[in-house]
This record gives sequence, structure tokens and C-alpha cells, in this order.
Amino acid sequence: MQTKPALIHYCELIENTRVTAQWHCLRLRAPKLAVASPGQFVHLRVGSHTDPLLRRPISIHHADESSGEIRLLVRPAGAGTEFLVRSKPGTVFDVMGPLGNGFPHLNENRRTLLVGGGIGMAPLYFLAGQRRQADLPFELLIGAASAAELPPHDYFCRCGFLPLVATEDGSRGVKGTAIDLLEQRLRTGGEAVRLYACGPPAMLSRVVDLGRSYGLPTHISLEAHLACAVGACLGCSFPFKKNGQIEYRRVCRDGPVFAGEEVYFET
Amino acid sequence: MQTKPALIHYCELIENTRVTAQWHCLRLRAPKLAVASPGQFVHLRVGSHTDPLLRRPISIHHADESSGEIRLLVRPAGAGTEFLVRSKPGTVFDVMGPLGNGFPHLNENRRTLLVGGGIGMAPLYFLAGQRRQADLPFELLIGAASAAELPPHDYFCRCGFLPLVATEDGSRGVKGTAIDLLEQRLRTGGEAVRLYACGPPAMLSRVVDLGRSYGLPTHISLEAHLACAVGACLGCSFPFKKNGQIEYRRVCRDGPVFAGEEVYFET
Amino acid sequence: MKPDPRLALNLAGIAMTAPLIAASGCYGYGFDYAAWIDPADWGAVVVKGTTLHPRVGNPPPRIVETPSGMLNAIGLQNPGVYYFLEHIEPRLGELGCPVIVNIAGESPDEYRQVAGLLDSTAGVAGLEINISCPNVRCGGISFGCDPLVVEDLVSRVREAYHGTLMVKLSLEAGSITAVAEAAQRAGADVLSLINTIKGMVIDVERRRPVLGNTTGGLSGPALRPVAVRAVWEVASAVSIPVVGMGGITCAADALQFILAGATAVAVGTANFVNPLAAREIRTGLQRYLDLNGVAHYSELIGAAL
Amino acid sequence: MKPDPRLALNLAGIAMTAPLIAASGCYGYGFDYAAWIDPADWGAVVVKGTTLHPRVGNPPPRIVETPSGMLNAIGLQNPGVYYFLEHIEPRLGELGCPVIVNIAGESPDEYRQVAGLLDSTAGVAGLEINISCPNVRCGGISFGCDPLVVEDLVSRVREAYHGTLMVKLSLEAGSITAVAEAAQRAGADVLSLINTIKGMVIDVERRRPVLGNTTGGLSGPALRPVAVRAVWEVASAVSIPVVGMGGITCAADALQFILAGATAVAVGTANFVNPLAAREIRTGLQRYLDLNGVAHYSELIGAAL
Ligand SMILES: Cc1cc2nc3c(=O)[nH]c(=O)nc-3n(C[C@H](O)[C@H](O)[C@H](O)COP(=O)(O)OP(=O)(O)OC[C@H]3O[C@@H](n4cnc5c(N)ncnc54)[C@H](O)[C@@H]3O)c2cc1C
Ligand SMILES: Cc1cc2nc3c(=O)[nH]c(=O)nc-3n(C[C@H](O)[C@H](O)[C@H](O)COP(=O)(O)OP(=O)(O)OC[C@H]3O[C@@H](n4cnc5c(N)ncnc54)[C@H](O)[C@@H]3O)c2cc1C
Ligand SMILES: Cc1cc2nc3c(=O)[nH]c(=O)nc-3n(C[C@H](O)[C@H](O)[C@H](O)COP(=O)(O)O)c2cc1C
Ligand SMILES: Cc1cc2nc3c(=O)[nH]c(=O)nc-3n(C[C@H](O)[C@H](O)[C@H](O)COP(=O)(O)O)c2cc1C
Ligand code: FES
Ligand code: FES
Repeated sequence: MQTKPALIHYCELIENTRVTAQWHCLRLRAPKLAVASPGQFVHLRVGSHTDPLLRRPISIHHADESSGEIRLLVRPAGAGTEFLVRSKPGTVFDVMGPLGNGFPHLNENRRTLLVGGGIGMAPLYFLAGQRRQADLPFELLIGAASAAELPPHDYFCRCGFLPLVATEDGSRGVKGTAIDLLEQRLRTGGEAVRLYACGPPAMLSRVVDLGRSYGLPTHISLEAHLACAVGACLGCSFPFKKNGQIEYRRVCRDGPVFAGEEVYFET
Repeated sequence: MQTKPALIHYCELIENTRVTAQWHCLRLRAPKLAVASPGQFVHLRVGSHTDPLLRRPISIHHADESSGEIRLLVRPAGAGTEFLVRSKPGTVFDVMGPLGNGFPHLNENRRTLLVGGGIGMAPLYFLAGQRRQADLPFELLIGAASAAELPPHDYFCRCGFLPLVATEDGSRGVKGTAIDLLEQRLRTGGEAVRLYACGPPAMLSRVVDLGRSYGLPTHISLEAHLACAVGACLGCSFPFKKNGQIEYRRVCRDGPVFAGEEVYFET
Repeated sequence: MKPDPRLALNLAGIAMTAPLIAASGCYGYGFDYAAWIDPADWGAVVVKGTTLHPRVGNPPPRIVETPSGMLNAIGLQNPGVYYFLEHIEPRLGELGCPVIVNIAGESPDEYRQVAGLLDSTAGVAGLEINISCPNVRCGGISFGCDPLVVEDLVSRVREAYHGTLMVKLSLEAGSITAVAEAAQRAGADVLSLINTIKGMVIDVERRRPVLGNTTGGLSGPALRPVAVRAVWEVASAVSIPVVGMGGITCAADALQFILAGATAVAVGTANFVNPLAAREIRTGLQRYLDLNGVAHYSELIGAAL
Repeated sequence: MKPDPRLALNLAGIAMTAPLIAASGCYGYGFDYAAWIDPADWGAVVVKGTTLHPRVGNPPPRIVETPSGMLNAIGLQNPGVYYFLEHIEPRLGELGCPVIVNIAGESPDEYRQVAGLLDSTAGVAGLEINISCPNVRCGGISFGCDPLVVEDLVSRVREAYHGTLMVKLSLEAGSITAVAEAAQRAGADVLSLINTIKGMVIDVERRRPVLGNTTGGLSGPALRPVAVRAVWEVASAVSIPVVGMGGITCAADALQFILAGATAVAVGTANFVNPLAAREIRTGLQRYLDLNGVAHYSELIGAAL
């Protein structure tokens, strides 16, 4: 029997910082997970009893091989995410990962647009950092309801980039949605070559439409309720259209990142 | 509608101290519960999800009206008690109580013997303290497997009494069980008037037998798996023999303290 | 609590201030919690299963916790209907809300007799016929699985009893809708479901079942999705009102049953965890009506079908 | 893991290193976890339900969590038996443990056809006939509730298939023991139980069922006490071996089923929570045998009856 890589990692929480009115950034000691690439995720146990039962998927928000650390950005939505944001440093999490395909990291030296809606910015922040390090051009566009739901400026500064921001109430950046911002940047920002996006389905569907109009390929990260997270249970299937036929693909294993053009958004 | 006393109390954990190899003493701010009498218990939620589901009953180990505090002595036995012993000061517990009848507190100025087997000492410590304060004579007899399973001397000193101790391995006090110790004290300790006991069923059954032989009334505190803890569900019934017929009484409401002579110990 | 007209209902003749019922076997005769909690927080209370003759019940242990649930095997311990009529029924008025008596018997005739004795008693607003208890032969599931047996049994009780008649269904019938339809045909005014499902826990150290009775009935949140589905099926099949229960702990849980077709809900196990459940669910329902601009909760009945 | 002879068994012709099976639908075709975990940690793997024709499956959401459990409504998504034979079966040897194929059909004849196609294929050690899936008409519970229907269906499959034949039972039959006996009469070598129980969760904000399919099957620890009871009843009624499942998460849970009469156990949902379950349960069983001085686990089968 050859030795196989571990699927489960026991990772100590080093720091838990509130970065918006609601979101927390969790820094974990996780040397084996720090090799992950943007768009991949981890799947965490959220308690030691049978309720809550299933693990919860969280995107890798940042990974640093040299320090052996990863960061997660968590928005409390229910029992599982609340368990995470309430955890104290020193807690050891039971973490599966890294999972999923991740964003294709293309070395194109051309402008790409990264669009994050709400907590969907988490994996794009990681992708942005990677492009920044490789000195590849990009713009990170982020939408939120209001300034209170966005991390402060210096959250991004330390990675050497600043996002363009849209808030629905106009309390920071452009007044409008991430889509409004994207339209603006497509119209006025010079030639773009590719769109990456993560956020609510309605937003993703609009990103794909815009990509189509501008003839740009889109790479979108989908969400679904996950059980196994490795492709075994077919619980996370999302519809795709192939030759006019619906077929289901697994968000956890075939994705979470898909070519936007192939996704079938029900209307 | 007249106002009724509250059944649920939200009590802050002030201090959580390990007092034996395993047991923890939890000090709670609980002014409304501090009126409780020895032998009564509280019924605590042990988590905020549905597993573990039911509350867990714990005897009141000490109650002090003046400070508005109560203490619980907890032996980790499973998920519920482990939740309690792992809780950090500042945690607010959801506590039902005070519940149950408690030990009859008789002002007899005659020697009574209080027999605690293992964690069963918890409520007897409270009773002993009460008798000490009222300057009524008593002996507290405690049995355990070994010294490591007993609180240290000064745990008792500060209440102004010292228990007589039996350990099965002889590592502290008399070598033997609480029953061996009781037999010895009955034989040699001068006239006793009444026995109080709490501990495993086999021990209680022996205490009742000894009470019968010596013509002494026994008051024993029983345990059962509880659900409602107020007498509504009949889940905690324990068999009694009345006129040769089995009848069931509710540990939570009719007890947990019963006249030992009436309990039907199956053999 | 101040009654909210948006929650009031008349359940086949029983006027209730809210569609919230304390489930049988989980609230005694209504008095056990009364030192602390107003029983009228409920729209109605269903009291412990009552039989013709007194029953001592099953040997302990009678309960054991399971993941998000519990098994019970009380064995219908009760002092019998005569004792009930003499000592308990006269006091039921104190509770301040309608009382429904859950009844069981060892034969259809015993059911009929108990029902007849409870007919037109002042303290009793209605009966719930338990044909779905998994723990005893008496009142047992044996009566509740076959539509023909159910129709016969309910018809006999119907003849003897003139108040509101509720029939409590089990999921263990081959077809719960066939049993529901049979009960409706036989004259039931209301159906209530679900009763517990038979389960078992083994103590692996002792290598013996934990419960004195070997098996017991599963209740609590573990059961909830199965109960919601059963209510949805039954409410779609019958025209009489349905009382839904099984694992309800909060207003959102209660709403699931109402949206699935229940006219009212009952709460059992959750009382043990949170004795303030009735009050909190009531408040939670009010908040939902507020937030969603619903004029009366009945607009929600079956809205998810 | 080093095989422990105290755990080895032959399940009606299938040699297994331990009485531990990956449950159908929860372990794909055995390859999904294989990058990290040795499939041979299991005594055998049951692969996803396979049908004559490919099936796209149900619309999402397909899963929803419930208290200590989950509902699934996958809808038997699978590429069909021909694809299976061409692309998957030839690779099954890589898994390093026996593989059992779970089959379903829209008619008894479809079951027979699928079974015939899988007969004497090298990679397949046995079949599990799914007559208890609550999520589809195909393979559905409709086949699994009536003893006569079951006897007919199993007989036909038995004629077409000469390897080890397992029949998977549902609790939703009126009488699970009657169905079990029918399957035994028709020539089943092994019975496996329980499949999921139909449930439903309603999203109270949207006032709609959460699942795309409206209902789904409940699995996980919530179900366990009911599953243990069913195994205990069936194992007492038949003479062929029983594979027990439903909510097993650890060695103690597995032992409950074995003590209730199961010759082996299967684990589904727990894999999602703890992908190391097979290995940990195996180790836990060994520790139990050590501590209790048991020479072979089979001494424990039915020991709590
Ligand atoms: C690949 C992937 C990456 C993700 N990355 C992040 C991240 O970086 N940060 C973050 O905060 N969240 C992320 N999520 C979402 C996160 O997993 C869910 O919010 C979480 O599982 C909800 O669990 P809960 O117990 O907190 O809430 P629950 O009580 O389970 O659910 C709360 C609400 O969220 C819905 N919900 C539950 N699970 C999901 C899900 N998987 N997708 C969409 N809705 C769901 C429920 O239906 C409910 O309405 C990601 C999800 C996926 C699939
Ligand atoms: C009136 C009363 C007073 C009590 N006082 C104390 C006390 O002061 N300190 C203390 O540490 N414990 C006390 N107990 C016992 C305590 O309630 C149980 O140990 C606890 O409920 C076990 O829960 P768990 O989740 O930790 O373990 P579980 O996992 O639920 O159970 C662990 C083991 O304990 C058994 N068990 C569970 N509940 C009970 C019970 N109620 N009685 C007996 N065995 C049980 C189980 O069968 C199992 O073998 C008291 C019990 C009663 C009824
Ligand atoms: C301890 C206990 C005792 C019960 N006794 C009865 C009974 O006497 N008659 C009856 O019809 N149902 C009885 N039930 C079933 C409940 O009324 C209810 O149908 C079931 O528990 C499901 O609801 P729950 O999950 O809210 O508890 C009992 C349930 C419990 C937990
Ligand atoms: C996601 C999922 C898919 C399943 N698919 C199948 C299937 O295709 N065929 C089948 O017979 N059982 C299927 N089952 C049922 C399981 O094999 C098992 O009987 C059930 O889940 C109970 O076991 P558990 O609680 O350990 O999961 C499935 C269960 C789950 C959770
Ligand atoms: S979550 Fe199991 S296949 Fe995706
Ligand atoms: S625990 Fe309910 S009556 Fe005692």
C-alpha cells in the first residue's frame, strides 16, 4: 500500500478577527493546506456532536506556504458558521481539504476582472493576491449592501492591492451593485480578457450574460449544499446544459469553478 | 394571572475548579436558586443544539443565600457532564430549579450518619454543612475507589467539618467501601438515630438493609434518567412496594429522596 | 399571555387561543408545570393516555436519549378512568385552557367504554384516540395499522362520544393515508400525527437493550422531517383538520407543519428541554405574522403544498 | 490496515476482511475517496444505484440537513448499466475489496435485465436489490412494501443472477418482517436494512419545500434507534444473514447492530462527516474484542436478543 496524502488535517486556530460588522477572518496553522490554490475550499466539522451533523464548506481566503498558514473569511449564516466565528484561538479544527478545482490561473499578461458579491469576495481576494505577486494585471470588484459589510481599506493594502467597491446604499465606493460596477469597468476600463466571479447565483448569472455580450470567457464559483465534498454522494449537483440536454455536475468535485457559459441558470 | 416563580434561571459560571482527578466544582451566580435545600437538584441544558438534547440533572452541592451562589460537583460521565466541566467562567447556563423534595431536615439533636458513595457525596456535603451550621451532630462517611477520586482535605475544612473516608485500595482513610465504613460506625460509633445516603443503587440497597437491622430510618436519594424533571412524563419511575404490589414513583418529583424502607430494589 | 386574535381558532368545536397543543404524555394532567408556568400558554392540553383500568406501566429504565431524540416506554402508566373522573376531571377547569383526554384500550370495546364514561364531562373538551402507541399491546399500534380495524374502532367510539373526536395516527401503518381516510369515514373530527416510532438502543457494555421494555418510541427533533412529510401526505388526503407533531421546538418548526397542512400543532419532547416552549412559539408565530403581514395564521395552513 | 482474523467473515460467498460495508450512494463507485483513503479499509463497498438506462437525477437542492440527520433526493442519478460495464466495472479491481452493485428498475423486468447483465462479471461480487428508495418511482418503495410483489421481483432477479444476492429493505413496509420473509423465500442470500425514510423540510421564508424533489430520504444518526429495532426484528425472523445500517458513526454504534443480530454493518452518512470512519470503526471493534476477550466478532451477533 502506497502512502496517500491525508484528507483530514487538525488545524489550530491562531487568530480570529472580526473584519466587518459580521464577518470574521480565521487564521489557521495548516501547513498541508497552505499549498492550495485560489478557488479551492476546505470542509470543516462544526462541533463534536451529531447536531450540526454535516461539515461546512469554506473557501480558502488566503494561503501562505512559507508560514504554513491559511485564512478563511466567514459570514455567520447559521449554526455552523456561528460555531466557526465564535471559536477561540487555540481551538483545533477538523479540516478536510484542499478540495475542488480552483480558478484556472492563467499567466496571461492581460487585464482580468475579478467580481465578488458579498462573502463571494473571499476566494477572489486570494486570486487577486496571486496575480499581484505574479505581477499580472487585474481589477478586483466588490459589491456589498453597505460599507459596514466590507472589510476596511487596510485589509487589502497589506496585500498590495485595493479593490473597486460598490455599495447598494452608496456608503462606500460607487452606489450600486457589483454588476453595476462590472458594467462600468467593461464599458470604460479598457480591454478585458477574462472574468472571474463568486457570489449569489443571480449575480453570477448576470456576470455570465455580460461575459457573453462582451465575448469574454467567465469562470464562476458556484455554491451548493455539500455533504461528502469529494464527489461521492451526488448531493451538490448543479444543472448544466450540454447539447440542449440538462446534465448535472458536482459542485464539490467538478467545481466549484465552472466555465460560466455552460452553467444552466434556471430563471 | 398571578405571577409565578420562574422555572428557568440564567446563571453565570463564576468559577470552575477541578477538585479530584476527574470531578469539577462549578460555582454559579444564582440568587433564586440559592434558597434550595440539601437533596434538591437543578436540571441544566448542556448545549444549544439538539444533540445532546435533554437536560442533565445535577444535585445542588452547596447553596449560599447571602452570596446568591450555588455550587455543583460534577463527575464527567458523557457528553452532557463533559460540556459542564469544560465550560469557562463567564458561560451562562440555562438552569431549571430548584427541583425535587430534598432531604428531610430534622432538627433532632442526635447523631445522624450521612453516607456518600462516589459523586453521591455531592448533596450530602450540603446537608452536612447545614447540620454543621445548626450545630446538630452528624458524621459524613464517604467512599471512593482511591484517594485520587476524592477532594482534598481542605475542600471540607473550609465548611468546618471533615468526612470519614473509605477507599477501596486503602490509599486514603479506611480500606474498604462506604458500606464497610458505615457498618463500622454503626457498630462502634455510639447510638445513631437516622441514615441519609446517596450513591449507586447497590450501595443504597445495603444502606437500607443496615438501617433495617439497626432499626434506623433511612433517607436515600435515587438516580434515574430524567426527561421533564417536574413529574409530567413518568420517565423516571422507580419501583416501590406497597402492600405487596409494585408501584412506580417519580424520582424527579416524588423524590429524589425517599424513605429507604419503601424502595423496591430488584435483585 | 394576552390572546392574539390572529392565532385564535376553533378546532372542530374546541375554541383555542392559539394553534398550540401540549402533546399527550408530555404534560401530565397539566398541573405539573403549573407552579411555574401558566398552562393557558397553550391553546389546549392533551393529558396522559387514560385506560379503563389503572396501569402500573413498564419497568425502568423508561427513557433513553438518542441523537436529537429520545425513546420512551412509559407503558401508559395511569390511574384509570374512574380515578380520573373522581379526582382529576373536577380540577381541570383550573388549567384555564381546553383539555383533551388521550384514551387507549385493550379492545375496541374498552375504547368505547372509556369514551362513554368521558362523554359530556364538564372538564373534557374532546378525546384523542391513541391507536398508535408503540409500547404496549393496549392502545397499541396493532389497532392503528389496518384501515378496516381503525374504521371499526373509531365508529364504536364515535357512537359513545359526542364531543370533539381526534384520532392519533402512527407512521407505522403500511399506508398512513389509508388509515387517515378510514378514521375520517368513521366520523373522526380531527386527526393528530405522528405518534412515536418504535426504536431500540442497546447498551454495548451490558449487551442488553437499555430500556426495561426492550423497545420504546422515538420522539423529538430527529423525527421532525418524517412527521412533516406525514402531515403533508395526510392533509392532502383528508378534509378534516390535522394536528401536526413530532420534534417541534420553535416557531419555525411549528410553521413547517402548518405550511404542510396542519391546522394546529402539538409539542411534546421540547417541553422537557425548554419548558417555556409554548410561550416562545406563540411569540415567534406572532413575529412571523407581523413580518410577513399575515392577517390570520390560518392563511398559512397548507400554503407550501 | 492489517487484516484482523477476528473480524474476517464470508458473507454468503463474499469474503470480507471485516463486517464493514460502505453503504450505497454514499461512496460513489469507490474511487472518489481513493486519492486519500484506501477503499480496502472497508470489508466491501456497495456502489451507487445502477439502472438499465442512464438517469439524470433530481433537480437541486438534493440534500438538506435535519437534526442529527439529512434528507437526500439524488434520484438515482447514474450513467446506466451499459456505461457501468464498459467504463467502471473493469476498474473495480483497483479498489482492493469486494464490490457489490446496488440495482434498481422501473419494473420487475428491468431489475431482471440489469441483474442478468451483471451476472458473472469479474469485478462484481454481488448485487444489492434496492426496493426501498423513497425518492423515485424507479427502484422505489412501491416494490418494497408488499410481500407478494417482493417475492415475485426477487425470484426473477434470482433466476438471472448467480452471485450473492442481497435485498435492501425499507421500514415503510406495513410489516418489515413479512417482506423480509418473502425475500428469503424468493432466494435472497442476504438482507440489508434500513434504507432511508421519507421526510420533508419546508423553508418557512419561501413557504416551499427545500428539496427540488419535495421529499427526500432521512439518513444519519437520527434514524439509528429505529434501524437497530428493525434489524433486531428482522434478524429474529429470518435465517439468512442481515446487514444492518442507519446512522452508524463509530464502533459502539456498529456493535449495537451486531448485538441486535446483524452479521455485518454498512455506513453511509457518517462518511460525509468523518471520512476516516471505516478505519476508526475497525480499530474500535478490535479494541472491544480485546477488552472483552472475544475470540471472533461473530460471537456477538444477536447476543442482545
Ligand atoms: C464551495 C463553497 C465555498 C464557500 N465559501 C464560503 C466562505 O468563504 N465564507 C462563508 O462565509 N461561506 C462560504 N460558503 C457558504 C457556507 O458554506 C454556508 O454559509 C454554510 O455552510 C452555512 O451553514 P450554517 O450552519 O452556518 O447555516 P445553515 O443553518 O446550515 O444555513 C443557513 C442558510 O444558508 C443556507 N445554506 C446552507 N448551506 C449552504 C451552502 N452550502 N450554500 C448556500 N447556502 C447554504 C441554508 O439553506 C440556510 O438558508 C461556501 C459554500 C461553498 C459550497
Ligand atoms: C437527581 C439527580 C442528581 C444528580 N446529581 C449529580 C451530581 O451532583 N453530580 C454528577 O456528576 N452527576 C449527578 N447526577 C448524574 C448525572 O445526571 C448523570 O451522570 C448525567 O446525566 C449523565 O449525562 P452525560 O451526558 O454526561 O452522560 P450520558 O452519555 O448521558 O451517560 C453516561 C452514562 O451515564 C448513564 N446515565 C445517564 N443519565 C443518568 C442518570 N440520570 N442517572 C444515572 N445514570 C445515568 C448513562 O446510561 C451512561 O451509562 C445526578 C442524577 C440525578 C437523577
Ligand atoms: C414521555 C412520552 C410519553 C408519551 N405518552 C403518550 C401517550 O400516553 N399517548 C399518546 O398518544 N402519545 C404519547 N406520546 C407521544 C407524544 O404525544 C407525541 O406524539 C410524540 O412524542 C411526538 O411529538 P414530540 O416529538 O413533540 O415529542 C408520548 C411521548 C413521550 C415523549
Ligand atoms: C446521499 C445518499 C444517497 C443514497 N443512495 C442510495 C442508493 O442509490 N441506493 C440505495 O439502496 N440506498 C441509497 N442510500 C441509502 C444508504 O445506502 C443507507 O441505506 C442509508 O443512508 C442509511 O444509512 P446511513 O444512516 O449510514 O446513511 C443513499 C443515502 C444517501 C445519504
Ligand atoms: S457533496 Fe457529495 S458529490 Fe458533491
Ligand atoms: S423526569 Fe419526567 S416525571 Fe420524572
